[in-house]
Amino acid sequence: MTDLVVEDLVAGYGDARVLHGVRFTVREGEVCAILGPNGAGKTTLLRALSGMVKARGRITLGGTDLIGRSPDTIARQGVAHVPEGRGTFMPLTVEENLRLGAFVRRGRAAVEEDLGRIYTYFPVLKDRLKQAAGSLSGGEQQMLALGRALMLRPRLLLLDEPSLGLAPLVTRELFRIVQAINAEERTTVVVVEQNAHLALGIAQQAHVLETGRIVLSGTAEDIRADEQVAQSYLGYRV
Amino acid sequence: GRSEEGATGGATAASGQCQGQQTTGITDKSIKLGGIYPLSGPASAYGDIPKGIKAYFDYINAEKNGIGGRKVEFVVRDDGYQPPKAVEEARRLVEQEQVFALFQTLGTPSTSATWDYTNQRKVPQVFVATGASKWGTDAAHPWTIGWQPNYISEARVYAAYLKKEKPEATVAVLYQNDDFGKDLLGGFKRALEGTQIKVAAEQSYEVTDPSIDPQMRNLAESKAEVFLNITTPKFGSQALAADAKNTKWNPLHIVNNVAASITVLKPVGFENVQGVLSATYYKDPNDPTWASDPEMVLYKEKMKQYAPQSDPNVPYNTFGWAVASSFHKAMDAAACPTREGLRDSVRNLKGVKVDMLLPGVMMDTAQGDGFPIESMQLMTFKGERWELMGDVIDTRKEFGPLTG
Amino acid sequence: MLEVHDLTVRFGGITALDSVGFEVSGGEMVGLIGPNGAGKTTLFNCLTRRYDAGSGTIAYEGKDLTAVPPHAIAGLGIARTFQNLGLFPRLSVRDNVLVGAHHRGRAGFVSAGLRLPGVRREERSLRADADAVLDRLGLTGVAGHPAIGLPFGTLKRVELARALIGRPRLLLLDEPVNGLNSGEVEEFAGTLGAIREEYELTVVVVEHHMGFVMGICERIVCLDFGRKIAEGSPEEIQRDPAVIEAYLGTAA
Amino acid sequence: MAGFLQQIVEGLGAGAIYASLALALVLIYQFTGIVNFAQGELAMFATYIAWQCMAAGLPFWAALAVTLVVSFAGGMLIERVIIRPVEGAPELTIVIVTVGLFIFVNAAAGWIWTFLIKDFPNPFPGGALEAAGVSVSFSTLGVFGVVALIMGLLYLLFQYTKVGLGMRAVAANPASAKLVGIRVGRTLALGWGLAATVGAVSGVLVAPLLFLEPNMMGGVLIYAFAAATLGGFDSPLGAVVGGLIVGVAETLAGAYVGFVGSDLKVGVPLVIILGVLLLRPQGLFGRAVVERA
Amino acid sequence: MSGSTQAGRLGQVRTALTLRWRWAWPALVLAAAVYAPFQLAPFHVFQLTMVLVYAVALLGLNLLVGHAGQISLGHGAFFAVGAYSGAILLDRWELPYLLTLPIAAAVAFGLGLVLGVPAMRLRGLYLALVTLAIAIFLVPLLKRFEALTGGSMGLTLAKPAPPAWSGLAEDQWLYFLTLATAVVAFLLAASLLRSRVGRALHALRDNETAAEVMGVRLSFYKTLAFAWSAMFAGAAGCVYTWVIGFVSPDSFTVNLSITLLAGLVVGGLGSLSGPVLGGLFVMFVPNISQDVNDAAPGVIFGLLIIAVMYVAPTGLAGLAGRLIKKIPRKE
Ligand SMILES: Nc1ncnc2c1ncn2[C@@H]1O[C@H](COP(=O)(O)OP(=O)(O)OP(=O)(O)O)[C@@H](O)[C@H]1O
Ligand SMILES: Nc1ncnc2c1ncn2[C@@H]1O[C@H](COP(=O)(O)OP(=O)(O)OP(=O)(O)O)[C@@H](O)[C@H]1O
Ligand SMILES: [Mg+2]
Ligand SMILES: [Mg+2]
Repeated sequence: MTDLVVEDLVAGYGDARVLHGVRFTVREGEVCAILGPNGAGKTTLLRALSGMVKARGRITLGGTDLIGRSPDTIARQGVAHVPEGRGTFMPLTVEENLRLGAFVRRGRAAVEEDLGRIYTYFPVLKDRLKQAAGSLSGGEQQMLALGRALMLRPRLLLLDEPSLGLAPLVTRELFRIVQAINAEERTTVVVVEQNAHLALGIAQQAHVLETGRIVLSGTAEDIRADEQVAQSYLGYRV
Repeated sequence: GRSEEGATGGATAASGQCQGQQTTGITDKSIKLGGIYPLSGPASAYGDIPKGIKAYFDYINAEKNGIGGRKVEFVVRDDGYQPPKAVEEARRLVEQEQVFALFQTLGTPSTSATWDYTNQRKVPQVFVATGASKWGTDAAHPWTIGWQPNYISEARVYAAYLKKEKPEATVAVLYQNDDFGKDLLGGFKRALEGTQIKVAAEQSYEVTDPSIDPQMRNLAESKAEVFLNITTPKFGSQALAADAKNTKWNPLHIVNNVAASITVLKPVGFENVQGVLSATYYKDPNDPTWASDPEMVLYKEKMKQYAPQSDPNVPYNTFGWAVASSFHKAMDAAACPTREGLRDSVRNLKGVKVDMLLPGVMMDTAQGDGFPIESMQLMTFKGERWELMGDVIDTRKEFGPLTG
Repeated sequence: MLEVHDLTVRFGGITALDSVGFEVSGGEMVGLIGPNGAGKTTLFNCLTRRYDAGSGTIAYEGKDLTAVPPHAIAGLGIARTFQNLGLFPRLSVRDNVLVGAHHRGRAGFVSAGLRLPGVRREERSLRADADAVLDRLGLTGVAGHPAIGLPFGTLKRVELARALIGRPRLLLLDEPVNGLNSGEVEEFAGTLGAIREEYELTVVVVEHHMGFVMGICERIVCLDFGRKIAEGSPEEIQRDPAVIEAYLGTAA
Repeated sequence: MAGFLQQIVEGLGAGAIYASLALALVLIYQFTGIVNFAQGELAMFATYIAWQCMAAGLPFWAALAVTLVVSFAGGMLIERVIIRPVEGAPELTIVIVTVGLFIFVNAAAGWIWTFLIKDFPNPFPGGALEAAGVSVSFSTLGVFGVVALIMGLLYLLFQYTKVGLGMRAVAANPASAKLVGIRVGRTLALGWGLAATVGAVSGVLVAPLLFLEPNMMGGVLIYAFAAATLGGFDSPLGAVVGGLIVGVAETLAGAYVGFVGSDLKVGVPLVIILGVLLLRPQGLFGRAVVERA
Repeated sequence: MSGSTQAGRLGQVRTALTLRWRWAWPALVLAAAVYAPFQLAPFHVFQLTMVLVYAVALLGLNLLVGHAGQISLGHGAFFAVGAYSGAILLDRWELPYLLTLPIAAAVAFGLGLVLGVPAMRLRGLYLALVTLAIAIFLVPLLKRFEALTGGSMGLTLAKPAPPAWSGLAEDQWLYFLTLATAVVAFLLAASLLRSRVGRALHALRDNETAAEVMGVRLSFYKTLAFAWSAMFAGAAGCVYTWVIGFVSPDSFTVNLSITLLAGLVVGGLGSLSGPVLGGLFVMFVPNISQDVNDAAPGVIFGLLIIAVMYVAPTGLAGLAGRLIKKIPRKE
């Protein structure tokens, strides 16, 4: 049982509190979508889950307590985070960036195999292996960030706006990949995404976050059916 | 203003002939002195000098009832060898601490930065720890006086030796590129004027240089017969080692007094420094020659007693001891227990013998002669010790008085 | 207004732009699309002299841009926003915006140091302008806040404000709506339309949000592997097989 | 001609010394992205530890082993106690902390061991290799060997090990490094430990030539900075080549350029550095920073 | 009345208060500074004078390091150039001392400009080390031109005498000269930083690419920031010569440059009060160190630097700011 359980999560920066008691559960192998307006605290929520910001409350993954742990410890628990801003290791090469994703893993062969898998997901990266990652285009870096996260073979994958800057074709491809990984490896996924159509398309459940509180929760269908949501998040079709 | 000083300094009213003279910092029971040394920063090695001084004063305070019944309080301040800091500390000592006199400021820059102030203030600045010749020749600063043989005099001693022993020698010189090195080298050259001896090569180094090896190589090219080593301890060792290493060049090695301590020679290996020549004026505590010398025995015993943290074998401690006892003598000889009295006393020393100075080296000054010690004795290194050579050379007698 | 001819840019073995040519006339709103790594940002970088063109020409209002030093671009009336933000993190939002007006100011070290009356006047008027632009983009509330720590969407608006205060004639927007939800995108599209009228702007916009691009642009240029593969109205582009193949894909 | 060659050899010898400390600087820069002003002083302190061990009767190699171990532990400890609290502060804050450390360690060494110079045994045999009128002392050859060895090891560490990759990641982007599971704190401590160890080797190489005293490494540090700058702060090879160039240039200028003489020869590395950096701002072997709008 | 408008009004009151506070602090400090020399012992007046001298130099360094983001480890060199310019003008040409200040500042400015052009093509670390090399090189250079600089013996100068009308003692007069210089320097720096120029410097510190796109000419601003910062250091150096009356190469070693940078960082980068706090640190902390441990003051000094950075990673100015914020304000 590797459910992700979040209870009474409070987090913020310095004196400024951003999350005011967030509570939700994602069952193992499920995809959970988080929607919400600009500045609602979605990024902060994911940061709290991966230990990047100090948080209080309760976060457990498969019974292991994650609250108060450092990001590297959490990563070693199998949590991969595609952060806002991509977190590229600029001066390092593309290949080194990808290998860093598997830093805590053992087993060379499996890592090499996964490397190959990432190249088939994102062929552009393969052409740029020895290039400094900082010179990649925005979208390419986004692919790299995803590839890096997948290299961990995570139990829990946190995606902060993964489609940011990606071409439509690639965005759809990406969601297919996430869905496939979720299905094949029962990876639990929490995805923050502005493209609500796509996110709700692969999610089982969804939450709407506003000013640091969850204001609406439900299955993906319920959320999609909500009028308010439809207006804010599903208006413009891609 | 100066007027309030007498009141706050807890002074005794000077009477009789001493009427109206300054008595800040001195009472019937006490005398307060201030010294400025680099206790921090790259020149901190000299920070051992005040330890020797303190040990001496502690000793006479405890066992000899101070100087003429006055217990000495010696306040030491750190200037990190930075002139502006020296100015600040001089003012602190004079204005805040209300010292009777500045007893030693270390280094030519720090002393130069402060002597205008002390002289305007009419505060004695005695026995400054630098061998620049200007302390003795400048008439505008009567309140400041040196102690150790000035660098020019020392240079003359070497020149005289060469004139006698190697009248046609060529000389290679390594010198520290500052007042000390330039004073000594300049004095040396001037003393050679009109002789057949030639300075064939000269190289300078900065105290920030990691090593003087390149300079030594360039000097070796000159194939000079004499090598004059004008350095401070660390570089002195390096130069001695470089000379020893170079088997193709074997000049007569003269090392100046600043770097002539056994502590400088020992790291190089005694076998490598045989026959090196130098000149000195006080007893090196590491030199077995003085092992049973009563002054040395007393010094080591009292150092152990009053400065247990310090190593009596560090020659800077010895230097401090000797200069402190020089002050003792000068104070004893003062006609008035006043600042003016001290000023006049240090300029009127006649054949004063001081503990730890070499036998035959005495303090002598007069109006117009501001150099207390002007005698040195040549020595060569044999086995594990310096061997004194010939007689004590009174440079004033030999070369005439030094003028600016 | 803008004529790009035969523009080629290479980085080592990669040809980021390969003989690209197109034109933009005054007042137009042109979309620039293409797969990731197609060279869209590189093109912007050439227009703002971040990169040197390997070959080809760029004429802006009849002037050869390739000969203009980088810092003089702003003075010519060209402003841009950055794909992944190019703000000054430690400056307040207001100061960020004011930097955008840098080329409009005259104060130098001496006059500013002495606070000559001209400098004060200039400063007052720039500050007034900045407040107006901030107000226009709904940023007044965060004007004093340092840029670091504001949400991504807000920062995108700050970038726009910073570009606008420079009174540009040509505005280059690199993915201005990424990170906004669709409601916010719609709102932004409205704002941009209005601003464009108000400021009489010519706009080139790079964006992967097709709803936004198709809705707001009059003409669209599509790049792929550094080459222009299509150009035309939104309708034409959406039907263009090459664009569908390389970029849009067939909607699932 | 032989004289000229000899000067070059001597220059290389001096350069190798600068390179040895430069390697430690490069190492810590790679791990932590900062310039450690205290590096030379730590090396000096480590050398005193070796000296103390020998004074207590240990043979040279045993003393060296103890010193390396103590240095490694000491480096880690310094990271924990002194650097960790300011982790994440502006870069300059950390640089100034290392300046504080410099002053502290220098004064502490003087306090403990006094400022008297101490001799330090040379692990290499005396004498020299003579060929074509040029002599190279065994001690210089030994320094070359050790420096080359360290350089090679560092190269392997940087390029081919996971730790190397991890530490470059930490220096490039600490936040992301944590996200991929790198124990940033441990990596930084490891960096300080390793750099202190390399520094200790440098100190032990330097001490027999310059004599041991608290200010022994002060002068060397400046030249090591020059070497690392010249070669590029992210390349061990660069540090060594940079060191050699600085050493040779300084020696030749002191010997052959009349106006320069021995007093102004410090200006020569300055001019070289400026020249190189103006042409290649990242140094000879450094990697250029990619900047993208 | 709704709560929100009330909050709004409170906010207004607060901004009005802080606005007034912004001027209140400097005014208070200045008043204290003018009053101080009549209350303090001459020695303390002298110490304060030196604090101001360092503050002016740090103000310049702050312009470069704190505001333009360029690290200089060689600012002692410009300080020295200012000091020597003043000294040589007084010594060789016997110029009225008030004239030496602008000339020394100009010389330092010119040198800053000349060195700034190549130096500014370098970044961060590389610039730091090149400037460090400049500072090291200056010492032998000063010794070399002995005829002008007095070589390693340096130059001794008479201190400016207070004019009779002022009725001030020498220390007080020097103090007021320095205070005036410092006030002018502070006003210059403050208005510079609040203008387009200051923003351009901040912008290029934070993001060069974006700054250039906004029309900031990087080379121009960096070079001029370097030159201006050299000018402040030069002016400080000249005043230093008046106050100390002695210059020698040993007064301006690399230590000075490093101490200045350390003082600035300890005081607080990028803030206006940072240089003053830094000046106080440079002046007084070595004394404190000696009082704590006179066997090895360096041990304490080093530890104090580390400790301050530990307690206040953004410098004393930042710490002071935080403390002031903690004081509850009555409204
Ligand atoms: N590093 C930071 N320092 C201070 N405050 C921050 C920081 N990052 C975010 N905040 C604040 O936290 C709040 C929530 O921000 P967050 O980035 O979590 O929102 P978001 O929902 O992800 O928005 P977006 O959709 O724009 O990414 C915002 O008010 C923001 O100002
Ligand atoms: N400085 C550089 N060095 C090396 N390669 C570069 C550099 N700048 C861009 N490239 C390469 O040029 C190509 C075009 O990049 P560009 O940023 O223009 O793409 P883009 O069309 O903006 O893509 P995206 O939509 O992902 O932002 C990319 O493959 C990128 O890796
Ligand atoms: Mg976000
Ligand atoms: Mg792009």
